[in-house]
Amino acid sequence: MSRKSKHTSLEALVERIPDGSSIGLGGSFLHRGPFAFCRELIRQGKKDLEIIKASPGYDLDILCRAGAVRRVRAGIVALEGNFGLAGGYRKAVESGKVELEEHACMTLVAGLRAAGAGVPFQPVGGVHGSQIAEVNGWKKIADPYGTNQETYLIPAIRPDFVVIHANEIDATGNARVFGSPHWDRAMSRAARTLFVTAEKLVETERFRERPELTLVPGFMVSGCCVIPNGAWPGSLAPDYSVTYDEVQAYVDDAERTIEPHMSRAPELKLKGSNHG
Amino acid sequence: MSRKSKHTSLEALVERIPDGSSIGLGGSFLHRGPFAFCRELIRQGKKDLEIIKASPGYDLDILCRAGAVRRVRAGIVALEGNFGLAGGYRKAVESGKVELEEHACMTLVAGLRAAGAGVPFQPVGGVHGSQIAEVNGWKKIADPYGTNQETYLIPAIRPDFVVIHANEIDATGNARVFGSPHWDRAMSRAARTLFVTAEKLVETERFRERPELTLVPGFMVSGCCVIPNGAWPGSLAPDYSVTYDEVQAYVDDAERTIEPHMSRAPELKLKGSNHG
Amino acid sequence: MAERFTPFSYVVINLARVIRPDEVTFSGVNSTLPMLACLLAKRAYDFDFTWLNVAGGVDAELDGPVPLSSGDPALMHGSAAVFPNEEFYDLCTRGGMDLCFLGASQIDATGATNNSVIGDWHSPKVRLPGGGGSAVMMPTLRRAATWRTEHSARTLVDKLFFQTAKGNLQTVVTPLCVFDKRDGRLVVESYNPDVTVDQIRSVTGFTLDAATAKPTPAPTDAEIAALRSLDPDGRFAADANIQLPEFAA
Amino acid sequence: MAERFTPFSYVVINLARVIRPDEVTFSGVNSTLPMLACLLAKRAYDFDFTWLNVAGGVDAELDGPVPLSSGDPALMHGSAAVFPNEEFYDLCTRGGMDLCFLGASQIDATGATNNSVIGDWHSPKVRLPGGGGSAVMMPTLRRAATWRTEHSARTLVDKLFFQTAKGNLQTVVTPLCVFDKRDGRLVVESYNPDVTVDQIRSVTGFTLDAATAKPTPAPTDAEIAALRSLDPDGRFAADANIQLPEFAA
Repeated sequence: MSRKSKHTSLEALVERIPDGSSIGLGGSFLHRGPFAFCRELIRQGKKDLEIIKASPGYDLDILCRAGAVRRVRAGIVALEGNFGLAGGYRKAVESGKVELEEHACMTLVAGLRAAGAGVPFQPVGGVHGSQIAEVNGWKKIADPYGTNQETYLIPAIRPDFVVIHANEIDATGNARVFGSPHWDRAMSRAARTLFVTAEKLVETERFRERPELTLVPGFMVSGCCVIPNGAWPGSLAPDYSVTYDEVQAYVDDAERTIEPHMSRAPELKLKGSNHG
Repeated sequence: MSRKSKHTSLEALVERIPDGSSIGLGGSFLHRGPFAFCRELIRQGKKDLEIIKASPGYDLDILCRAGAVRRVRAGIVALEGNFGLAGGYRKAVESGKVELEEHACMTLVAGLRAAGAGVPFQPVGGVHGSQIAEVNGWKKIADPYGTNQETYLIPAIRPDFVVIHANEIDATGNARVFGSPHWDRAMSRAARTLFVTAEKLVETERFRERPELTLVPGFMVSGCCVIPNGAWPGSLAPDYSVTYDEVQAYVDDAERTIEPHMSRAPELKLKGSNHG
Repeated sequence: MAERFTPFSYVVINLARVIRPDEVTFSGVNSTLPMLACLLAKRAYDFDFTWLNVAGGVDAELDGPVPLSSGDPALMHGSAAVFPNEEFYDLCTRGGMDLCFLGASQIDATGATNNSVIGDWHSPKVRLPGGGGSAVMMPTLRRAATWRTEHSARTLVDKLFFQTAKGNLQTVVTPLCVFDKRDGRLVVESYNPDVTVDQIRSVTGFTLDAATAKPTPAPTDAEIAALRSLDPDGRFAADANIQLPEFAA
Repeated sequence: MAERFTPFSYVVINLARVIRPDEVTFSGVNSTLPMLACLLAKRAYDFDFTWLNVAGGVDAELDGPVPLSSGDPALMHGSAAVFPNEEFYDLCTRGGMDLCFLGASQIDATGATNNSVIGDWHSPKVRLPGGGGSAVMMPTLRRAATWRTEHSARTLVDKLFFQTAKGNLQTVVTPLCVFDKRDGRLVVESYNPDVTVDQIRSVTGFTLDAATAKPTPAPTDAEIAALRSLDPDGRFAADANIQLPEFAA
């Protein structure tokens, strides 16, 4: 793909996602998630999405509250900190509005790894004794090389789109993160189409000085945009921590509407500015 | 394991390797290989080693010339540059002294990945139509999830020892490399016992400043030592390039002995100094 | 005279006591008490161990207050490596994880756990967060420890609603006692000196084996001091809000 | 008047001509001529493409002479990412590699390759370097190109000693001609204007299909200039030492 004009606005990026798409999201719990991207999915009224993430929280919860989700593949869903269960998600599953494919985090990564390596399945350690295998219909096979070790195979998981939020990006889409990449390495390699939102734009020269830090080379990226505070109200180390008051306000409002929370989102300031 | 006293001398590190061990080697061709380590294996007269590396060259060749090798698992063996075939290796295989398990580089990595993930086998893309599958007795299975895609499974490869040569190490064994890690990530995770030789010792504080660059966390390392010019006569970017004259001298001497070459090895200066 | 346990310090300190020298120990998400236990062990015990956490830190050394979230990036501070999720799972499944702290909503007498649902999985009364890595880690780690702040017949049950994970769960810590798994069954190894074995039995959903139980040794000065340094204003204790049950007279 | 090919420039330039706009292209080890071809395409052609190399570089921009080894760390210079071996293999097997240059000792008419042995695999007359990634990449990439500096009945054979890899080999470049695979068989797409089809047939081990062959278009000024900039002192040309065969009169 051409390396020109990958940068666009958040709105334009989200417009490329059809209803019914499967979307893998980066980050973990309240940390470095593409949260502005998720809110824009809501603003554009996307429907019937399949959300794929080993450890979602705020992102999945708010999408469930907005009615944008049809299906979830996840290992553990929680708002974390002291916020307890993710109420929007919980209600959506309990009411049957959202179908859950329950994973054990690494089983989801195994599926992503299979997609990333172009194979139809991936073996995974453990799982023995878990009913998760039953509800998913996962198969196990005996080691064909004679160790007698039975091993579960997880089918490939290849999201239509993957969106990660990075610390830094350059003009051609090279992106890097600081601190833990969480699941973003496997996630980005499994994508059919990879989008990156990033906290800030930096010169390519900065990437050339330390290319080892580049998590995603630009040629893998189909579209990107710069969204300062794009992980709000979550954290993005080392720039900002979780805005606990805002998460609390979001949770407290659970019985009513997400509007007050949405109206405080920092990306609203970028609207129409075609940032990046 | 205790984080104390991992650092030792090259001699002491090599003394821990019994005859008959399988050893995975880091780097690729003439680049960032643990070549001083290999020469010390020769000095100590190790025998019947199994050498595991997707793309060995000088390391495997000199070990073959010294008669230290019984078996090889490799994907491509060459001295590279303009040195053509690896003569010592070639003769050892042609004469039947060394048994070859021929791989396709990524099949070897698949085996290492299986070991690194604690599963008995790993699927790999491709291989269809290659007689390598036949000579190795690799099995393929139909996708149990119905895509009809037949996939080869590679048995786990778990070296008794893995030795990589890093750019930098700290007192507790944290190690990092600059430029390509080559196969060292999969290799280091597959090891039963991991050794690191490194070009230089740096303060742990340097690792803390940019922990993303740490390829191997210290707790995974069982033994280490500092060997300046440890990749000689190969390259170690950004510090030094291939010493082509020396490689040429090594190759030209192929019909005779490796002694003249061995006598010029830079690690001889460290002997007895218990460096690091 | 030795200090007494509070319900909060009982859980944290007994989790810390599971940690052993030179081992690789992991604490995950939604795991405030194990996070405190690992930090306590680093400060109170005179031995080395490797502490991996879900934020990617390896032997992190905090430079400020302990974060509320056990997955906070603050837990990378002072780490000389990033060891992210994929890495610690691979380490576990290849046999390199000595001890993991893994949460559980329900635990049965065999040490199997449910983190998935209350009610039927397919039409849940309550959808719980899910087991995270437990189905993968529990069978592949050397030993796991879990904890419940509520010791009741709802949490320590005869029959799980759903078996999310089963494997090498070795230790369960509640405010009332410490369970150890022996011959495939949880038995009371020691109990909070503030309660009796009969009281524990009355609030446990499975048949209690306490034949060899002894009172838990009192907290040491070092343990108390370390916990105080980690929670100087009592915020974590207040948030955890651990109460002993009201036992029938 | 257009410049003429040398045997060396014929191979390098025709390898470069396989590269297409916006594609992902890979060059490997022991691949000096493809390395030169990728660098030539970057300099001579007015389009963008992604060049991955075995040293981990992504669109590397050399700041000095071209290295002797096609896996030299110099090929990381100017790269904004490190894309190491595991990554480019995964990219390939998941369908993200448009074009790879892969070496071959022997090629048959179906485009299958031998990099393993001369003689029997189990008791080889000559043990060759091995196929590197070709058995994995050849079936999973979109198209591969290979090259031989010797066009002979030993290299372009009716029957391989061993089938190291088989898959989507699309192009074979020799000093004499460019083969393209159509309907599963290599056919001569174009030939070096300095030789005739009959001459090519006389040194090819498999039955030659040259029904639609035309003379290869002459090198452009841009191609010649780029190659000169990459090999200013003719060292690569001298090392490659490519000769046209001596044909029977």
